[in-house]
Amino acid sequence: MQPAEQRDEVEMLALMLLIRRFEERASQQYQAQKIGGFCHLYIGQEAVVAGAVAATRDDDYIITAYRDHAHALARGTNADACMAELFGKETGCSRGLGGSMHFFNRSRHMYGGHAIVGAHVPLAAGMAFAIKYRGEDRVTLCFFGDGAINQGSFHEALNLMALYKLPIVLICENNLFAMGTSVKRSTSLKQIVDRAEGYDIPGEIVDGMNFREVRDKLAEIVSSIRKDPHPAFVEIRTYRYRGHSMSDPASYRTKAELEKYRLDDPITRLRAQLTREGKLTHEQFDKIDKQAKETVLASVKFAEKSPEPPLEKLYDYTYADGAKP
Amino acid sequence: MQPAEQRDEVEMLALMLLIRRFEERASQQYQAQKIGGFCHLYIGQEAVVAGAVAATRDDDYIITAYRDHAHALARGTNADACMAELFGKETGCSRGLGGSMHFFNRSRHMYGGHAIVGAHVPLAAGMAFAIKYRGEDRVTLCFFGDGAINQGSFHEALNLMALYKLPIVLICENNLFAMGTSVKRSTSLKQIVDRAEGYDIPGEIVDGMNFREVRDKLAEIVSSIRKDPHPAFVEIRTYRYRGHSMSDPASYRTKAELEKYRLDDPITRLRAQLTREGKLTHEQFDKIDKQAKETVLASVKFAEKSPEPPLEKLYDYTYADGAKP
Amino acid sequence: MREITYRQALNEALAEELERDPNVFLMGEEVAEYHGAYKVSQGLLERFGPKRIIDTPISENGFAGLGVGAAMVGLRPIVEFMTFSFSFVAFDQVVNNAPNMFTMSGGQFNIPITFRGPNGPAHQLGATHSHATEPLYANAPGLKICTPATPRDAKGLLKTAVRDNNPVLVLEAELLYSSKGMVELPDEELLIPLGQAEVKREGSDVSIICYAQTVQLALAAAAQLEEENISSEIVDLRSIKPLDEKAIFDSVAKTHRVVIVEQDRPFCGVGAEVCYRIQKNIFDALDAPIIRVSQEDVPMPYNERLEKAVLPNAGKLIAAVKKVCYA
Amino acid sequence: MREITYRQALNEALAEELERDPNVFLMGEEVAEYHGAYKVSQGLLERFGPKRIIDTPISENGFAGLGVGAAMVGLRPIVEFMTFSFSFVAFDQVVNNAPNMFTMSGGQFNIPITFRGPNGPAHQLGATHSHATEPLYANAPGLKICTPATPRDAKGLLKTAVRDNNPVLVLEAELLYSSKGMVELPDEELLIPLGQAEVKREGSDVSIICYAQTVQLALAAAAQLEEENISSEIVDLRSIKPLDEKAIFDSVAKTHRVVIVEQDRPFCGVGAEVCYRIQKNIFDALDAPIIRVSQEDVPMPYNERLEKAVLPNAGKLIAAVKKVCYA
Ligand SMILES: Cc1ncc(C[n+]2csc(CCOP(=O)(O)OP(=O)(O)O)c2C)c(N)n1
Ligand SMILES: Cc1ncc(C[n+]2csc(CCOP(=O)(O)OP(=O)(O)O)c2C)c(N)n1
Ligand SMILES: [Mg+2]
Ligand SMILES: [Mg+2]
Repeated sequence: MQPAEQRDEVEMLALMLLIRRFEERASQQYQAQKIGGFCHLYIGQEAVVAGAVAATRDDDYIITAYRDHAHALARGTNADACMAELFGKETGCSRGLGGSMHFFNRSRHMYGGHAIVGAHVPLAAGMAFAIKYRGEDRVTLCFFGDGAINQGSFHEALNLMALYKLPIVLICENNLFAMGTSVKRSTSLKQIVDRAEGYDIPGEIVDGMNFREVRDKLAEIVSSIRKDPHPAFVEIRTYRYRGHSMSDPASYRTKAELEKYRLDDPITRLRAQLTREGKLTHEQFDKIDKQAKETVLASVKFAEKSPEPPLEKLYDYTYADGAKP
Repeated sequence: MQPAEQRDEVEMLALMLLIRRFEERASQQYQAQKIGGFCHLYIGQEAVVAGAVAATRDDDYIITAYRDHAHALARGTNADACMAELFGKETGCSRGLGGSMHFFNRSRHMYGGHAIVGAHVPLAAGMAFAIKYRGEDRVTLCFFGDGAINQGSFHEALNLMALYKLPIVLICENNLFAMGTSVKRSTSLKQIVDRAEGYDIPGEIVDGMNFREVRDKLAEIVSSIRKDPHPAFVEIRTYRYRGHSMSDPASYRTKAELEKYRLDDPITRLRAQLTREGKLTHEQFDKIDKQAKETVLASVKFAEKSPEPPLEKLYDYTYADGAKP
Repeated sequence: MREITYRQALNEALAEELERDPNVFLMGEEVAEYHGAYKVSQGLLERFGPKRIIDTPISENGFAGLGVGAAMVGLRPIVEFMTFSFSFVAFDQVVNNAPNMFTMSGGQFNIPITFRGPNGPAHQLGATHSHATEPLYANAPGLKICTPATPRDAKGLLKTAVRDNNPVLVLEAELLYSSKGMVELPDEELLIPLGQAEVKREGSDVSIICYAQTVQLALAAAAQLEEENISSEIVDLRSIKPLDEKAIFDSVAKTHRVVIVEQDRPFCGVGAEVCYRIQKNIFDALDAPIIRVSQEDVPMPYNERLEKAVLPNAGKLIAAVKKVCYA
Repeated sequence: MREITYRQALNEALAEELERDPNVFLMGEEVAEYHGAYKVSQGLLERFGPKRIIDTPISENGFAGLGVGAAMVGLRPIVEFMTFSFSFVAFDQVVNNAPNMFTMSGGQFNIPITFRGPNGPAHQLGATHSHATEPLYANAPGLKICTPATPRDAKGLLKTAVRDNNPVLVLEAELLYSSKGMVELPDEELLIPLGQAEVKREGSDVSIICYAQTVQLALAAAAQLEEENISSEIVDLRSIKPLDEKAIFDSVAKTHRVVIVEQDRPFCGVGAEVCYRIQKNIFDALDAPIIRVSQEDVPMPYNERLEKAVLPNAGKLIAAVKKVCYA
């Protein structure tokens, strides 16, 4: 396993670029009606998942909500399989049966992609429970939005995690909005992280526009969990540049607010840090970005020419043993 | 309306005695199989509901879980109607259709009697919402057990109450156990009241064996809520002398623990306080107790001779307009 | 009469009932400032203010229960589920607290609440977001359920639901929100009673029983079948509970053949109940077995072609009709 | 074979499966130190320790979901609901997360979880505590459901459920826990396949289709009917889903008359589905309409006499049989 500290920062920048280019292309393909259903983009939040991945091992468990393309990509799911999933193709990471909200990748320990707000937090508790049951030193990373913290399932799961001392990092991607509802209108708290106190779970606030801060803070937390299993909560402050989903014009916020966050762009920031430190030239950056664009363009081609799941298989994915109702 | 401070303490003692004698008699009648279903007794916890009633007006709203006989009695439901309900008779406070877990009394603003743990806390939020909607100065008192705080419905309701600033007192009757599970094994917190912090709701711990402390603390909270609507949380530490329900031998706790609490009996304590202060003689106490016993005995007779709800009415209580499915 | 959309019809119903009765309020996720995820509550915040049009956090169990509690003390809440697929996290409040209260309290507390929102499969939303909840809620004693298929029914049923003294579910259909139809002018009070089906098309050879999304499907199929000389009577249930047995039996007594086309899952679905009642009550009127066209019994796949294969469609319906007509 | 109670049979099944597979664990409220609210898990904590027999707080949604998550990564959880009436607060986990995962992940994650506990009305527990959940869960694609009526079926079905690679609900019956019956000795492996009904009594005049609590009721009624020269065949479904159509159709083909007696609510209940399948597939074999005896469609009252009036009973069943036999 690759220890966290050694993940190359340039590679992580490349990952963030891949995510961004993927989402841009997905947006375009959605508008071209190649993609159906709901589609939630991650643009602006890239440093959160990249920082988390940089701080953890490949065999740690990851689970998130429906804004999940980035999490699958970050765990090494190739762009082809991701784009094909959006296109509903059999070559997709969920064979075209899951769609945008349900990306899964078992071999890379990516456990979804879950569309009922808050309902995957108990699942995450179960994954962490299994780690402890088997005496492993893995950690579960459970991502969720600021809107999820008001669901009963979130609450019940957090109490269970604390009670059973499960090895899990609760990662609240606080992008300030749940659809059109700002955090101020959805929770009674001054800051989200305070909710963790109600379970005696340690909590911290992290700047989600800063890759290094996310990585370092999580690396510290994860290493303490590996030594002695327990839950930990991080409120990572971030921002989504786009609307909630493709159909949301996001008229509930001002242009000025958006611009403020764009100036703090996580990719620009990491790029600047690396350039300043002499670890990245402009040419290298352009090359990485070009590579990301090409990978994503290729993924569209791949998705387009991939076959649809065959009609004959309609009943094959209901029961694992092929039982018929 | 009777202001809180003026409720006569001797009357409140009489109420506590009535509750105790009622529960003892209910226990006996349950063993004699006159009462069916589940039956949860309140013995040991009398000062909680008595203190709450003493601190509030008759038109404040009260709602609780299934351990509810005391709450109905405390709100002036007569013992006859309560005992008849246990017997499943038409003269019962819920016409024999609710049973032990579902005591209601609309005219006395007693809103149940609810048997799904935690599920009545959102109802309480709705009652408090209605108070605010109408601009009234009532307060809702929502009672629940220490076991209820781990339910999703509790969590969602508390956040809503805090967000909408609803006039409600959340009264956690912490009797240390939820069935056989001690609080230590059900929540991750050192003390229950800390959970309120996770919603920015003010919380306090109150000695539930001390009637005056319960009354005074609640009076203070209620008066602050009447001035400026908001939720408040009290963890009232109490103890149930009997098992969880009639079928529970309570072997999960020691005799010594039970004895410790019995020595601190809320009725004995208030009696001693009043006697010491010259407000109650032994003769008066005996008279009150005798009265309580007689009232309860009469309620059994009443229940016995009351009619059952008629079979013809089976479909009359499904839809308010008498619609048939 | 004028032509409006199903969405507008619902919006008018809400506005009229909010106007009529100050105890009525609307609560749900994104209903106020965002005007509803599907814009059903467009303009209501501006007109009735934040006291009566209330945004909630993502806490379905909490605010559904809040509605029930408010109804206990005399308000008349309209609770929107962004979709009924999300009502599953509030299931206990909807099937336990709302419909049992009247019985449990010996008739002291009726619960005049309306739960509404889109229900049933929409388009490529996948397994968790495509639930047709009507058979689940119909199983619970004490609830009433309606499923409007046209703008007129949407307006008339929703208004009636809000005035009903019991918990009523108004199951709308996302795919119908933009559909159009003729509706009475706003100054004519439009109330359609719960529990009354409507014959949307008369016919003599077969009764096609349908509701919600499948009504248009049935009408289209009927037109096609007409060309093959099969005359279909289209019975739109409109309410699932109470179920209008009389309308159903009258049609079957005339046609002697029945196909039920429904948007829900087959196992213990609405069609099963309708079938049971028909064969029990007018067995001898049946010239052929009743056939149901419902979803396939699989979790909804995202892929569009597979989704179509799961759903009822004209091809399946026409085949079923021909089968019962031995044509 | 020896005679044991239904409760002991379940206890043996749990112990044997815990013994066999270290990935199996049991979780729920009061299952460990209290030995289960109904003592089904008696002795398991002592034998398997607190790592595998786990008490939970009152958080059904949380621990049901925890079980599903643990199953995603290879454990085989047995989750006890103290009663299935309480599963409503976990409804979303049971109908959305557990059965949809296999589809949504394109077959990557199957969920080998068993949800078990008492289901259906017990005795005077009132409206919120008496739910018969089988039609609700049967409506959800991807679940399997069994409803053992005897100690032998309880043991054999629960063991099979634990080994099944899909989410399975084992719906027990509180009123049967102390009932006795003959069961194979512990050293004989007893596995009863899901999806197989059992003819509990042969007969020629009428098929009485039943399951769970109504099986004893049907057997008792059959004895009485025998005296009036009506020979009843008792088909115990044992599994609701998959449903054993063949066993049902075989019996109906023989008797031509059907009564379904079920413990659940009538509207979209299990009997409605069974009825639909019979009339659709072997319509011509039916000599009379199918009649169901189920609960009355009202919230369960506490009063004992009213409760009895709501539930199916021998009188109603016998009357229904006579009706279909035109006797
Ligand atoms: C239980 C439930 N209720 C409502 C929804 C509809 N919904 C989908 S996403 C969303 C907002 C969630 O916001 P947040 O948790 O902050 O995540 P973000 O979209 O910002 O990533 C809502 C209301 C849902 N999917 N599930
Ligand atoms: C949702 C739900 N789960 C489980 C139960 C079963 N049950 C009834 S009471 C109880 C214990 C509750 O304890 P607590 O809240 O502390 O109240 P107390 O009995 O001490 O008054 C349990 C587990 C229930 N009624 N509802
Ligand atoms: Mg957000
Ligand atoms: Mg307690």
